[in-house]
Amino acid sequence: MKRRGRGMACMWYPIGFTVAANPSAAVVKVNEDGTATLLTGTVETGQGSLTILAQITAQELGIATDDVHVVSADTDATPMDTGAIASRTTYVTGNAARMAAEKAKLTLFEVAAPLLGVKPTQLEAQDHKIFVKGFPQRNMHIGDVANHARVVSGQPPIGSASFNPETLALDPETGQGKPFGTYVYATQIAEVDVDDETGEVEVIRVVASHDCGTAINPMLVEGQVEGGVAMGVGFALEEEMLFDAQGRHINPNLTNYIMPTSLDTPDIEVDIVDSYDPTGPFGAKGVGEPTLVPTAAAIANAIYDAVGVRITSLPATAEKVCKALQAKREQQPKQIGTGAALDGAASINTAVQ
Amino acid sequence: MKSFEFFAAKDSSDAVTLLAQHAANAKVKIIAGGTDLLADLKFAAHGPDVVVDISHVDDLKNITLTEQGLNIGALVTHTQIMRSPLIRQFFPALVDAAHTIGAVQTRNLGTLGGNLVTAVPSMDSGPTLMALEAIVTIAGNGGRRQVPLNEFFVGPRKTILKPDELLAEIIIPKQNLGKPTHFLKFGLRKGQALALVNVAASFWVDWEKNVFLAPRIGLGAVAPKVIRAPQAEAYLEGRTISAEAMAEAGRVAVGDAKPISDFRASAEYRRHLVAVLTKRALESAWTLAQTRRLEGWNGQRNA
Amino acid sequence: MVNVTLRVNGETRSASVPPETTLLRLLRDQFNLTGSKLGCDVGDCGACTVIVDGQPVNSCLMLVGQVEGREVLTIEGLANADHLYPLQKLFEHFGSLQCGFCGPGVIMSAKALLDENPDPSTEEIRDALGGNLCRCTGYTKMIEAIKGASCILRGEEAPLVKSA
Amino acid sequence: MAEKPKVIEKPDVLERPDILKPQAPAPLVAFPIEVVVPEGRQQTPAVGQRASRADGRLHGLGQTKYIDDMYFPNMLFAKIKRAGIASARIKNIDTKEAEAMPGVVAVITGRDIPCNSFGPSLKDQPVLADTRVFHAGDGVAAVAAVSEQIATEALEKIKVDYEVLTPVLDPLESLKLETPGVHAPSANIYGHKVIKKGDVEKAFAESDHVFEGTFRTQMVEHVPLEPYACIAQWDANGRVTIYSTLGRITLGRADVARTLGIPMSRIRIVATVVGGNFGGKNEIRAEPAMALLSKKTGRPVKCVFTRSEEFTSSTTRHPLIMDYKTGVTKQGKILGRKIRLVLDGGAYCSWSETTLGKACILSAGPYNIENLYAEAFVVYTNKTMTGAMRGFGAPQVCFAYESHMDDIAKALGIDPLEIRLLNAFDEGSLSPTSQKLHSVVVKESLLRAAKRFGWNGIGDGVGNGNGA
Repeated sequence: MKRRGRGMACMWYPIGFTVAANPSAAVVKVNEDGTATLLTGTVETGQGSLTILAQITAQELGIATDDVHVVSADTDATPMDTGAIASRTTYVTGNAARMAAEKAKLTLFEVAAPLLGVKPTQLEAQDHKIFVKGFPQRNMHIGDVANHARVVSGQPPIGSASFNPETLALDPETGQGKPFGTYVYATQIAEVDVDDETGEVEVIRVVASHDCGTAINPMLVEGQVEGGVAMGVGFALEEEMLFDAQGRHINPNLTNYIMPTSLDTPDIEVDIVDSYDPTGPFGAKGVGEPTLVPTAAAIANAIYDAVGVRITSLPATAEKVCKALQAKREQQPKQIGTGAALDGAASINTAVQ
Repeated sequence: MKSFEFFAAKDSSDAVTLLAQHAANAKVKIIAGGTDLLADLKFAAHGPDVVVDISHVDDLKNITLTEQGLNIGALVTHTQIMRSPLIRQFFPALVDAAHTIGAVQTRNLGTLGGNLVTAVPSMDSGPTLMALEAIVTIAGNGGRRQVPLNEFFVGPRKTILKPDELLAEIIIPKQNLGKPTHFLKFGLRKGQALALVNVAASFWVDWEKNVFLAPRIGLGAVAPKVIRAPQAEAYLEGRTISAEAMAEAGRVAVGDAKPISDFRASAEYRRHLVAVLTKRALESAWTLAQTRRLEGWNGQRNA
Repeated sequence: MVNVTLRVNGETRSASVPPETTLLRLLRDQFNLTGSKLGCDVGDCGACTVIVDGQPVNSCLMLVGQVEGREVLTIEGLANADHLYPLQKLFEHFGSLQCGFCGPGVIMSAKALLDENPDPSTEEIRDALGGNLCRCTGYTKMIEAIKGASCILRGEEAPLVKSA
Repeated sequence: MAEKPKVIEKPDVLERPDILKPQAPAPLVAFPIEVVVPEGRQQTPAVGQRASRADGRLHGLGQTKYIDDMYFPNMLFAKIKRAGIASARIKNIDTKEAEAMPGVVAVITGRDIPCNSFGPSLKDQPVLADTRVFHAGDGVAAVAAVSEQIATEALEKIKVDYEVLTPVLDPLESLKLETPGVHAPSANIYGHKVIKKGDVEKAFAESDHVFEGTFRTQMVEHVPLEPYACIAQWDANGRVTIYSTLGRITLGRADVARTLGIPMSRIRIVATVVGGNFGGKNEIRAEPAMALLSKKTGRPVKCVFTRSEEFTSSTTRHPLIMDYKTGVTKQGKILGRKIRLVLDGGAYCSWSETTLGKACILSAGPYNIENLYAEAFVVYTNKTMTGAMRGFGAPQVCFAYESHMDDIAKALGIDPLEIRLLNAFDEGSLSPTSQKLHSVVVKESLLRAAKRFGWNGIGDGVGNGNGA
């Protein structure tokens, strides 16, 4: 019989490296037509980070995302970057890109100020225009300013900047200190069906409420969360690299390393928590890694809710859940942590026959 | 992949001729869907010398109702089985079994014959065909012969096929047409799963006495080859239909299974699954039997 | 060597290659159609999915000799110079792909599904994508895009902007 | 059943489906598509837009060029021979037979690498194992040939003479001081971290209840759909260009420079688009070996891992063994928590130091706990190395602290949502390292998720599915 259960888990997760310097640098060049080029040493590994960086650069310059062309990941051409790791790209590289764009923008303001008859500090950039604060009708198209900057003023608008999160070393004895610039928070709730005869667990639905500071691009945030939850389902129920007694990997292929297919992935509902971090670019933090952090815990708690057994070792395979159910039936009244009974199942290292 | 010579057969007699030509002095492999063969050959230390391609052999791609029963050509793909009105009508269990094989892409390539010839104990086509007492036709240079599927498998990845022979068709005998059957598979995930255990249960009903008639149970992944569960079948034969009887038959079937422990599951868990899945397959076959009776099917065993 | 002639994306193509060459290798190495990807080479991941005679298959599991005379459609044959196939447009619009490596295979599977079933349910879409592994997306936005594309292909208005 | 007429069913493959008819003038969509609502990419302000990705169209057209889609004239294909033994001393490697094979252009071993070690913190990883094998996925030789098939066949001709050693596979075994060192004379414990705050023992004494639990997690792989790939091209000026599936080119260039013993200015690394990373592509793999093969042959050399190599010869997620002890009041307020974590580091350090640190700091959960003692160890074993993977220890400790939390809630009869709200961080809370936290929204996330889900209390553990 299938039994329904619900379980929740919350988490916190830091952005960037633990204390260690992890700077990113960026260069923004505004072209004569008011479009821009961003140079970054980070790598697009699928998250959409280049789109995010283009949005941040565009926002700072008051232009649109498509007006920014991103050149990335070439050690000859792009400034250093600590890379696509530690959920740091939006926060660290994003801050660098924003600051580089700001510097280029200040050059544009210097050029535009005398033309608009004000001081540079009185200017703002928005909707492809540079205008006087409070007097939007007094404006110039950003392309005209950029062209003027190069052709007349001889001041090509280029900005470069770098950012490194502020941290404090940890005391080696007590571990006290400030290891990270900022953290994100999240809660996931999973709904599962557990077959109480076979132990099979089916994840029906996962609700994921995630904080990422300002969502620079809500659609890409959703994409990260959906992918993270799917990876979390695999971590919770299916995936495991197994070794034989000699230490050789038994299942180094996608036939026997069981990861979720489209049929094993639940309906995922993403909810973005309103949040703003003053230290991030436009209030943004990050979202890449945290998305899979609470999934396995939420599923394990849902299994407990469904059939009353505590799975203490992952993955919660059907066999493991089944054994735990048998153990529970055998030793009523139940007690917390039936972990010991599961250890045998946890270390199935039997050789292939 | 190691290099080999490649010959494409035009029809089944051409295939048999090609096999006869090469099998005597070379290691020959037949490729049909290729889903198992190519995956194997890519890692094989010693490949075949000759590969005979039968994927263009159209005379082995028919699903036909004949005097003997339902004839399924060996090259019928899993997708064709799923779409065949004849099979959907008579044997939804075969459709279910085909649907659990691999994914759409592999079901489009993979053939029923290939699935049987590979003779992997966890194959999904096997249990249902065993429960329906299927017969296979083998084509060789000297002509054709027929053997019960039960005798076709020898051991893991071993069949009685000789190097110059070809599996031509699979026949479900006429007396089993429409016999209520249900197939269940238990894998480590839903998509592209390999069976930890798969079970097919089939029986006729004597509606007057409310007893099981000719119960047949096929089990996969619990022995060196796909097997029947003779003790469980004997237990059910002539017994009054009840939930308890079906549950007990599941427990009895455990005694018919000889599973091993491997990295996918322990033998103990597989035995447990045999009991649960056999019971459930019997229950679903019973539901199907009742539905068919209501729909006006002749629920008796055919003469 | 095997001499093979087949139709690829509507054009007749020929090649002379070793018999152990797979259709995937033929497409990528001989015809320079690198849209189909090699992710596992044994039919588990689906990144190499192409449509042969109307049916999606793993091109890594077919030998060149087997595709003689057949009609092969690859991701490169879906769009033309200035038009995207609706699935491609909707995948772009919904951000359905992240790293993109599984994308061509997924789109070919989805195309085959929609050719056969113009209005698939979520479960039918999940079943059709069961042979295409993706590690980035959780499949959610792919399903959304396939539903949207099915609307366009049926001549209905597609939900281009996600209702919040 | 009455005799039925013979029915022959035509298989559908024979009835050529519609696809074979000329491409129907089916509705194709012009790009850029005409849309009523402007596309997010063209709108200002840019931040907050649901802008589609600029690379999304190329992905869908199959136009994105990954490393394996790149070809250079005269390019060679490389394969790496894997040890297949978890622990061994290499007595001799004989490559002569492989080198003599037609089509094989060059073979190198670890001895050809100028500085045969790398790693983001400890430099304990050889590019190709030369004297010792530390895990079965270690490479022992690399072959460049005119085709991938010849390179693969050449691997079988390389004869390696091993003295097989007993592998250490269990992390708890490895933790014991008497266990022989995997990297002897170095100890097996190669990282240790402590977070200490308040007085845990006193807190336990003051608690109404003290709960304990042990949790374990397994080794998992990143499984990017694109296997690792790189192309190295050493030019006549002594400059090498490496196209690689690397998520961190700055670090990659430093590692390549170090292993090859050449200035960074002579190295160009281009990462193009990476087909999935998740932490598994954050350090170099075969780049130095490919650079040397290219130098030796004067030709571009490409190496693409098989799926199997992607599993055995790239990093994985650390398995953890986690002991938790928590003292609480009757109301469920956490007074003290003590944690011990043991990380299975596999054969090499890789990103273990970072994982150890993050796991230790995060292990208490997003909760106000004034008395905390968390201690973490990472040990070597002769298994595939563990390294960076999405979450760096966090999914493991979250599984432990949140399972533990539900056990406590259940025992005290408190709803899981309530006990979390009671203990969760607030704006300005002090973290386990006493960092003052800002932009804290853990409670908001709890409440929003509960509302969206329709949480109405926990069930009775028998899965009625309708709550308490």
